[in-house]
Amino acid sequence: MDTLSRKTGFSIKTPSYEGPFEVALDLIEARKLLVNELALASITDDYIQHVRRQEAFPVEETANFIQIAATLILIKSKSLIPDLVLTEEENADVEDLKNRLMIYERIRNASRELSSIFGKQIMISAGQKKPVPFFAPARDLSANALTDALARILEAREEVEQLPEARVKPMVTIEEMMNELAARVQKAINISFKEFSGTAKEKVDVIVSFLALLELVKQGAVAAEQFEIYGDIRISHTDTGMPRY
Amino acid sequence: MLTPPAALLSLLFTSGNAVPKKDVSKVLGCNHEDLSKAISVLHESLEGTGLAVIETEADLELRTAPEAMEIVQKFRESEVSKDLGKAGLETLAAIAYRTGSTRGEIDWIRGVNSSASLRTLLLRGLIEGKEDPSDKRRIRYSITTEALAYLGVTKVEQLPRFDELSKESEQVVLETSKNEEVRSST
Amino acid sequence: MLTPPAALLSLLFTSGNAVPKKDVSKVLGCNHEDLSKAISVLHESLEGTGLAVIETEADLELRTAPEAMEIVQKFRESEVSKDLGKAGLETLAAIAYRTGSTRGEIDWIRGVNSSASLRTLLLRGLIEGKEDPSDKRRIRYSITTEALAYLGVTKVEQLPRFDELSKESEQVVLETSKNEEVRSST
Repeated sequence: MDTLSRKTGFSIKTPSYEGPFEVALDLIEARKLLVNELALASITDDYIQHVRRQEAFPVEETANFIQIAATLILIKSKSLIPDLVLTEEENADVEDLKNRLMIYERIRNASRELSSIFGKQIMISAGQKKPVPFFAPARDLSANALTDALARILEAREEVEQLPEARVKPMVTIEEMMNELAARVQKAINISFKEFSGTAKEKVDVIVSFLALLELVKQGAVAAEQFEIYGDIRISHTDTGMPRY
Repeated sequence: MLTPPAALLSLLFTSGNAVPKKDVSKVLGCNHEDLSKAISVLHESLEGTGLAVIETEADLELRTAPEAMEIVQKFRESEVSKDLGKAGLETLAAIAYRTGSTRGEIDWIRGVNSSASLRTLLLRGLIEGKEDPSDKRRIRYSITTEALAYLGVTKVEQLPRFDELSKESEQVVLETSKNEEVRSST
Repeated sequence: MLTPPAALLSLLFTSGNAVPKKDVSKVLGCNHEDLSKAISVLHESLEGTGLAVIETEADLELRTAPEAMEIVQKFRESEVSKDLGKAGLETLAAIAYRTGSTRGEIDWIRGVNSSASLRTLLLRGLIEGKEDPSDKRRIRYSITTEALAYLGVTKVEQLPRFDELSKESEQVVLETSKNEEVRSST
């Protein structure tokens, strides 16, 4: 955990919580599975549990977590209710999640490789010869060039500080997606119920996950609303009952 | 008369810094190809000597060989290597394995905001940012000789599992960007 | 493991200046005779490489070979006749508008590592570095009087928009101390 954020109240500088992909990949790796739909279906509940347990996210990432949770629910629903037909867009979401998780997995593997060699055998730079300086100004050197150079960096710093951090925008609003998904799952369950009798346990399973997700969305909606209001302030935690030290 | 690799070595030694390849070409009066040849000859001839040339896309730098670290540290006051955090390493990996080179790409790959990690890497001189020639507002990041020196390799291709972890991911990025196109056109 | 001549070469390379033989013996853990042997092997192996070891009674120093003088001279001239470029101008500006800046402070203001630019500016006689009296490992930089004369002013306060920009820089540096706290607490 990030002790720093508790101390200073902002942690955007050193995010040490787990990102949305990291959480999903941890769950998949813990099951010794490869990134595929089967694996994604199997982690759905745990992923949602994890997100629910996490009380402190940077607000802007809440939407990401929920977006991924929603896609996982979709995958799981599909695996449990074969009658559920995904739209083209939803299929694309599923593919997208799989792809990005695979890419992230590679980068994470690469970063583990780097971590095993970083700083272990540093190739050291040449010693500083005592420089024998002789005055050699440059054509592009003038008082105004200096002024411009400094003004430019100072200005650039201000811009960086004023710009809100980049957010990965969800494709559709979460509420839209959830409402539609709710209707579809319900319909699919009805169809399944009519056409064949799957075990009741499976259906209950879907509904339970689904309710859990709805709860998340509610939390997320609150967080998202807060983020709008305090749009320019880079707060990173929803204000929760997190212990303060 | 000096051979090109010898001339190259003396220049790199004189500079003591990372030197742009194009500056070297100019002074040696040789083209890109001749320089590449001189570099690879120099690489080979430095084997086992205690020195090594680090090569990035744009720069060259003469440094001690990785094996020399222990003895050199005995000699001078030890250089402390502050560890990079998990986020910093992931960001560095995304750049070193050439999977992403803009902040947007790196954010996309990691699923989280990478600006803080980029800032740390820039301050430590492990990466550098250059304007994209085709779009000046876009900054492309690349790995420096300093980063390779900390990793103890003379070029990115020597990083562990480089082929596996770089090429494949490029493929996936390609596929995905195709998907993205399809979607944005619907 | 490195051979004794290779270990010797890496030591001489990283020290930059002349090194007492007795210090080298100590680090390599060898006696006078072994060192002499290593030196003579190194002498031989450096033949034709563009580098050479200069040996006096007491000291050793790595230099460019005499044959390389011409090309090295040409390289130096091209280096110092180059434009300062964006990095160089930014670094010099950070120092001119805030006399006594340290490398860390300049890095922080620019958001990137400035070591290479500092070296170039020192070599070109545009800045000078002095040890901080209260912390000898810390170097504080200032613009040289020659550089000021070249800029057509007699003191830094005469630079355009001096008050405004130096105050702003000062504020940015004040953030550093905050940031240091943050970094050291992780």
